[in-house]
Amino acid sequence: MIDKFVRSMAEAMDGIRDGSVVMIPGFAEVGAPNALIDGLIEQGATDLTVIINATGKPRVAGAKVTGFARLVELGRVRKVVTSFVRAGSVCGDAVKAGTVVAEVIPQGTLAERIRAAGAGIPAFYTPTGADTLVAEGKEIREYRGRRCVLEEAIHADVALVEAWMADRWGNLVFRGAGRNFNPLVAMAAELTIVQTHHVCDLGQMPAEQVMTPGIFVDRVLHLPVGDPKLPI
Amino acid sequence: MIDKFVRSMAEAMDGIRDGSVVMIPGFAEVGAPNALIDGLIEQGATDLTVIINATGKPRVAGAKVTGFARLVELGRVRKVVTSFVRAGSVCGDAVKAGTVVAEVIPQGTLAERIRAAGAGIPAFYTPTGADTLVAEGKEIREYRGRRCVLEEAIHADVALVEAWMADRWGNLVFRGAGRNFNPLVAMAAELTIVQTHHVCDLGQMPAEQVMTPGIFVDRVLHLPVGDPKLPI
Amino acid sequence: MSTTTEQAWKPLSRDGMAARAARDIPEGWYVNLGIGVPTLIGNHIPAEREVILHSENGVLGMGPAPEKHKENPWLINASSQRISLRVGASLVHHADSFAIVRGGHLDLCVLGGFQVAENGDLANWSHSPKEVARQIGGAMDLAVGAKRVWVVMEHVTKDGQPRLLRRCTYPLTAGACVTRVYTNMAVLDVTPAGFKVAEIIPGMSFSELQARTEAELLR
Amino acid sequence: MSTTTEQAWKPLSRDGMAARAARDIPEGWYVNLGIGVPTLIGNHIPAEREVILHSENGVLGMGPAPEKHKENPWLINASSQRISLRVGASLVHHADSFAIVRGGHLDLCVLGGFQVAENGDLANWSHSPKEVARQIGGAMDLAVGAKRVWVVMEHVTKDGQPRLLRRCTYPLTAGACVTRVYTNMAVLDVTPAGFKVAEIIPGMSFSELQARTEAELLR
Repeated sequence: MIDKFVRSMAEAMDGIRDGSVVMIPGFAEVGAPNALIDGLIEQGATDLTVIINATGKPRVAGAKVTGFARLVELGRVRKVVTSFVRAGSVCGDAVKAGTVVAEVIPQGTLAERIRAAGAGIPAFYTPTGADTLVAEGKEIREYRGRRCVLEEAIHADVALVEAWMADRWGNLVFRGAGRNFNPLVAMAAELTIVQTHHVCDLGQMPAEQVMTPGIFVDRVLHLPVGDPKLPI
Repeated sequence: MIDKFVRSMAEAMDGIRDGSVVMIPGFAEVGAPNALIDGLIEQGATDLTVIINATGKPRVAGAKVTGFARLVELGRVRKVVTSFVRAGSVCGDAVKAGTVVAEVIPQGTLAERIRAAGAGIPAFYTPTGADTLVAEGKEIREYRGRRCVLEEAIHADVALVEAWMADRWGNLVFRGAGRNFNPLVAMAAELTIVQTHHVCDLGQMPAEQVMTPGIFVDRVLHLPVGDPKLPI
Repeated sequence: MSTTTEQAWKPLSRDGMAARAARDIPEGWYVNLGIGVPTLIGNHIPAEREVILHSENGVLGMGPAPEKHKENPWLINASSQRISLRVGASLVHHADSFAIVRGGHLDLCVLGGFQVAENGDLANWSHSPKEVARQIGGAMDLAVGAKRVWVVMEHVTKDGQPRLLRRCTYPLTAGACVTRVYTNMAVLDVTPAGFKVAEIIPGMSFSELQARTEAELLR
Repeated sequence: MSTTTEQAWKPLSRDGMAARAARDIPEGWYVNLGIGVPTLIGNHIPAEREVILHSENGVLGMGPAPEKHKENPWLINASSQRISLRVGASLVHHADSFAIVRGGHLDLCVLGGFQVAENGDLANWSHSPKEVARQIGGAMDLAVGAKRVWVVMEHVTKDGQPRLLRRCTYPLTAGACVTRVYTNMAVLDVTPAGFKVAEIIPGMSFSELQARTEAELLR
């Protein structure tokens, strides 16, 4: 019997190595696998390259640093690939100090490069960014009269995913805007680890409504962590 | 009030010009917009390039020629882009006779080239077909030690779509394996025309379960045509 | 210019600019509203006018801001604000959401701007190539992908420097993409010949507008 | 070879080949079964062994052929046969279905073959570059994309010509992709040194197998 559920955070995080490329989805707090990020902090892997859109807001005096920002603060991140680095955020400060390297790219290009890895497309052309700094050092070719940049797939060793519901085959559904990067990173990593709010029996998800088929999922941890926090 | 429903086949087919590129989804009879193909036959546009995976089975003596095969038989198709041309089918005979030009490509490449058009990707690399006849005349580049072919997006003037349910904004759901190429062609054409088995009020489709958002749809015709026929 | 002339006009407020742009969005358009003033446009589209708002994080059919006790913690927009869904809305993942943007399916996106050049070049994400904080987000995708790109911004900077230029001095978001600009002083179309003034706020003259604009304006 | 030697062995039937291949597929694998004999493999995987079958037309988790009156006209496989869904199945569109194939997510695909070369080259879609009927389907995607590619085919053609060759003479489906071959006479692994015989049908000798094979076989 296939059973992708793991019973502990330690089991979920088992084997993540120093130097790994880790994908972290989420848009603000919605769809962010925060419990798994805490697990990764605990697990200890360092020298990480993190593919993440939500690198965090500016520091708020007195507020506890959590999630990805905490991973950065602990010096565990070597490089970040994102569409946003905010001045005054923990990540922004680390980039400014030179302790983290940032590759900042358009958000749609980020999403498409992750999907490309999952879909077996090593590279593609896009007009996005063609006339800008993000095209520097990249190949340019014209299609239909528009300059296009050649962009490569982004593969990961590990993807952390937040689902609303999961079954023992690893079939997933997401809630509301919590879908965002979750189905994409699940496809693009060697090892896909899921935290899920709810668990259901096999067959309770109608076949048409499965959003991420279990083939993309390796481990599932049941963690009913509650709703995303309000944005400040 | 947005209302994408049209009241007649004539209205659905209005403006399709000779020389158009037309996408027709479906896998065997499942998810095939057969009523709209009949409408196109009636409408009269000719010299068509048709992007279609299901080019048809070998002729059966005495059986009526319908659907795409009928369009070919009437001499309305100039070129077909597909993954399959069967010997002894109407399309196969036309290709053999030289009246139809066939571009036969891998099925996954066909699907991805259609999606690429819909997603604004003018071209991408894929290892599929790299060592084969389908790579002839195409650019080859190596990624991760594998030879890859450069493939371009396929755009269409018109897409014919078969949906299970539609609302007045053109939001669609598909049934069972009837999804296949339908959501892809809907994204890749200038004009997307839908035949739907069922109609629902706006809001009856849960937002998470919409399979093709209405932004990809121009016209919807309500045609409760019944289940797909059994394969012979 | 005399003091009395100066007092003859009053630049539009942020809400005033948003309301002005909202007037020009017809029913049936699919529209993405960028962060800042563009987001305010949503408040000025009457509910009975069906304009379908897209948000980069996978939402098509955003409704107005929810009432305090009716907030759904799973629904936010690209500005991380709580939102509601319109009846008829749909939710997709990030690649599908950007397929909508990049595939040319949006009728319009409205973006904020630092600078717009007379050929339609847009700069709205960085003040210098050396800047550490880089906030591209979805702006480059939207500027390249939407059928029309409108920019809403103050006509001049806080220091009085013009933003409508012959050529942008900040790093570009995309080249030759802007089709129309709404400022707190005027509405301008980007034409092959340059900025063409479509409207000036009451009491301001063409020459007063030109005085606040580096690029040469067309009537 | 004498007549009595010839009678000492009996090649496997189509079902026999399918059953033999089925034995080697462990629980938990995601598998695509090609048209023809590979499709028969599904009938030989016990229901209690959870092997998840993929079909190119967007089905993950195919079940056995449905009973006559329980057919669902909306469910077919890539061979256009009516199918059932296993509990736990999911349905996706064609690009997502081929993302599963091309993204390297399938543990195995089993394909039919015309010819396999000792370096793993596969020819299974055309007998000549000049052939009008071209039936590529998903074979090239599967051959390139799956983690393992097994081929199930008769050891020789109807005319007795070998199919396991030094080099394929028909147009290729993909280069160096096949990892294992199940014929009606043997099971062979494709190794860097060539075909290595893992198993021969009862009563057949290595030299008898070699006599029916163009490529040099390794013990």
